[in-house]
Amino acid sequence: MQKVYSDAESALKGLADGASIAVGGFGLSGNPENLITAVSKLGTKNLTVVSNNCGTTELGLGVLLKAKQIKKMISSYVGENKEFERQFLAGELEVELCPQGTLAERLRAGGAGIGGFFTPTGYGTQIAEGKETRIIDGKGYVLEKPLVTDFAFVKAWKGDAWGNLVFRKTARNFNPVAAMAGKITIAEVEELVPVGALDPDQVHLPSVYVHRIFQGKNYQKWIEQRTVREKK
Amino acid sequence: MQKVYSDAESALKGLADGASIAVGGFGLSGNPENLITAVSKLGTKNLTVVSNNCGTTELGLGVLLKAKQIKKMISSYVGENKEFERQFLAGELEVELCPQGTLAERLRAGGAGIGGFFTPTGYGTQIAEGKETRIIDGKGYVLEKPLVTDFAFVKAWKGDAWGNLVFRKTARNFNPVAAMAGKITIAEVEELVPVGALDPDQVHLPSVYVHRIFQGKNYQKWIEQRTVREKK
Amino acid sequence: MLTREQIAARVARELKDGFYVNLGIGLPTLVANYIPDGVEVVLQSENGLLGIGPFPFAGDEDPDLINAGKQTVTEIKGSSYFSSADSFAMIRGGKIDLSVLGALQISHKKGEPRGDLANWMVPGKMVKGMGGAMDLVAGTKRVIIAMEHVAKGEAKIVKECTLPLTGKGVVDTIVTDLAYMDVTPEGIVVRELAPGVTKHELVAQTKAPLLFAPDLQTMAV
Amino acid sequence: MLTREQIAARVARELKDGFYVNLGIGLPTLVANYIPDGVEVVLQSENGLLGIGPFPFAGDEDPDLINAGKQTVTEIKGSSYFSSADSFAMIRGGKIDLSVLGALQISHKKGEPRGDLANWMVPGKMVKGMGGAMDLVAGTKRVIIAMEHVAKGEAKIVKECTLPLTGKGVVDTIVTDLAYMDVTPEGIVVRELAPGVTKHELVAQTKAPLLFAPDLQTMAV
Repeated sequence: MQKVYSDAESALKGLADGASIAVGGFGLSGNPENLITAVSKLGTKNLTVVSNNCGTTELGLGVLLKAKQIKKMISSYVGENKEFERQFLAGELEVELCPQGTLAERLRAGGAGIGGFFTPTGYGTQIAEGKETRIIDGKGYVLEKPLVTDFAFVKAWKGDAWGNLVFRKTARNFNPVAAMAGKITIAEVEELVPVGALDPDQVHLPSVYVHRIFQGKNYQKWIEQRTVREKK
Repeated sequence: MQKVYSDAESALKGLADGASIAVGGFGLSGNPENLITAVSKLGTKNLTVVSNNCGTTELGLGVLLKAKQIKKMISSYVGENKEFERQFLAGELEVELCPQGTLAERLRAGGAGIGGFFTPTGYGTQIAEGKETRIIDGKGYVLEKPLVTDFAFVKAWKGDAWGNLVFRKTARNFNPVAAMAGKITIAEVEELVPVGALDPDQVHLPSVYVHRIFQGKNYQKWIEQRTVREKK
Repeated sequence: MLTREQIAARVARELKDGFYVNLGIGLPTLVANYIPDGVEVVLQSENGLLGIGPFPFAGDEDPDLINAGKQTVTEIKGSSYFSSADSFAMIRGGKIDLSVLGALQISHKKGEPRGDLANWMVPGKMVKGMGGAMDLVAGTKRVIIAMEHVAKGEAKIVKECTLPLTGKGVVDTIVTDLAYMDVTPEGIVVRELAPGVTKHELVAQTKAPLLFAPDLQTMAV
Repeated sequence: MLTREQIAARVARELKDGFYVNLGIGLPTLVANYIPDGVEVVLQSENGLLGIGPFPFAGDEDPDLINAGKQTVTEIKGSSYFSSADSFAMIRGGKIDLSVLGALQISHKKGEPRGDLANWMVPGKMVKGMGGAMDLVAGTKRVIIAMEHVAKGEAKIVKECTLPLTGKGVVDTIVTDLAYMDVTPEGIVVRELAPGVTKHELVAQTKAPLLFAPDLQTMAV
């Protein structure tokens, strides 16, 4: 089984202009930093990116947005990025807003072979416009479709050479479902461990979802809202 | 937060004739043994049981079947139970056969607020008869409905007083999804630990799904097919 | 009239022991500061944590541990982490007892058990996205709106929401600086008035019909 | 004619390094004994394990560690455990490269890329249930049927399945004691004959049209 790559650049082989990519992370937490940087260097264009957020104006996916490498974003919240606003209003960026839970479930459905699902989220709102709706047992539902992407970029705390992944605290977030949705899923990890080093009962994402893995470096792990309390 | 009960009998308060129960386990592995025994003693009747299997003729859920406490079974495979065959052929037992993956997904959907989902499983077979089908992107799918039950019985390895659960090896199986589907979910554990004793990153089922928990006793942990190899 | 802190404190009195609760960004977050003694609640963060603790001490911030507002937080004993799909499974599945959110507009149609909510966009202004709000209102058992009764002189409780909806038939209770109100099939029922607020004043600040409970109280603050 | 072991060994030659594979109960399980040298495959058990190891040594059996046939097994290095929902997510989602199952009947309609499979019930006999078979054939990338060509004198490869289907358009390859066959839109193509088996014999034992590959081989055993 050959899944280990030396770095982000080599792991990205085959990524071409126009590709769709599911990217893990919530805000700037749990971001595949090395992969984003490598795509920035590669200059790949016309990307469709599925990610809960689009980084900030200067960080995370915001870097690709700023360099106009992104053609379309599928997200639930993009309020932290001023450049996003500018490109959207200028008609330079396509945007598909999707409720956060629906986005997570669509990615899972894509990876789980589900052809579509009825969710109560967004029933009676403009999110339901143009979609099939249905009353089931007296409650309104919207039919939502699965998301499958050409690539998925995920960031884990630890991973083994087969691609088994373990996440840390809330940095897990969208990473497991992004991994499920990718046709080619690339994982970067803070610590690459030998096969057998992870407890099989404690693997958060089984290796079957990961096609390429590498040890990341120089993690910045930015904090968007540093909130603290005083020691009394 | 008061979720801890002294034993199976007390945890079963409110269980009445005619109730539906989702039961974790795969074959005889990961069975909520104490709860099954307690229901046997209670003699509750006309139960609808959702469980991948129905134990064996003498063990597990087979005990409730033999005592004719079960009115209807929703399962994927019931081949290990001769009494099941007898009752079914005699028209004493209602049976709904459901593909294993569809059964797991229906329980998850019930707990996850999904109103229905399209699965490729069973398309073009008699499982699809009477159900809505649809071609999506050239592939056939069947619409399957969520399962929500009055009670769920699950068995975990460790659990804390709030109901966070950790499973062991393949004894995990249907337990997490059964827990999700229950309106009242009762967990029995081999080891009840204090709140804070479990690593939050290693909890397999968050406490929100567990309403009652108790320390089980006298676990038999039967083996159906003891298969070994010789030491060379 | 209540302060923001007093609104939060009033909402906190709705918490019951053993509740799993999701608090929205802003005013709703303040509710965590007023959890009654002896009441154990578990706060959910939709980015994948059950059991949010207080903000960390300076120097203890962990970039891998944030809440849905992207603020650094801590975990309490008994907490658990999970993926976004698992997080919204429990939200949509009705496992969260209470969700507290803000609002731009609320309306109610007679006969409907719950009210409509608009809180995610103003047409013509930049759209930031709904985040998890649509899932939260669609899924949690009870939805309480905590807000100022009037925004920039405009009533927020209206006959019919003109802003795009976050959810249709999702609001159970409204707590503002002026009153505590339950949404019922008969209409929006005022149960408590903030100290010093009269029925007349409340009606003047509200653009929807209000019913007053027979046992209308003055809110204890 | 091949033995059951030889059928399993022929199927095993289809395994490629890095494959994730699900082996059905019975004959398909034997495939695990013939994994070629230098080929690393991970065996999936649909009850929630990636990385099935050999049977345990006597005394090491663990009731918490069984395969889908309820047999005691072991785990290999690099394995992982998960719930039944997560297990079938990866099965339905096409993440498993290969599934090997037995069959009662197989048929194929010209023009269709894959064949129909019946392997879960015989009307009039007791119904045991389909277990995970319907999910496996609907989801895995490639489905190989490993079986005896004829059962009790009855052909199993037929013009049209008369038994209830497990899946419609799901079979890619058939390996029997007589031949190796690929299902293609043009028909069922025989690629290899077992040593000593003639075209005539194969046709006589098959109740469906067969095509013979231009480069028809004698199977290496």
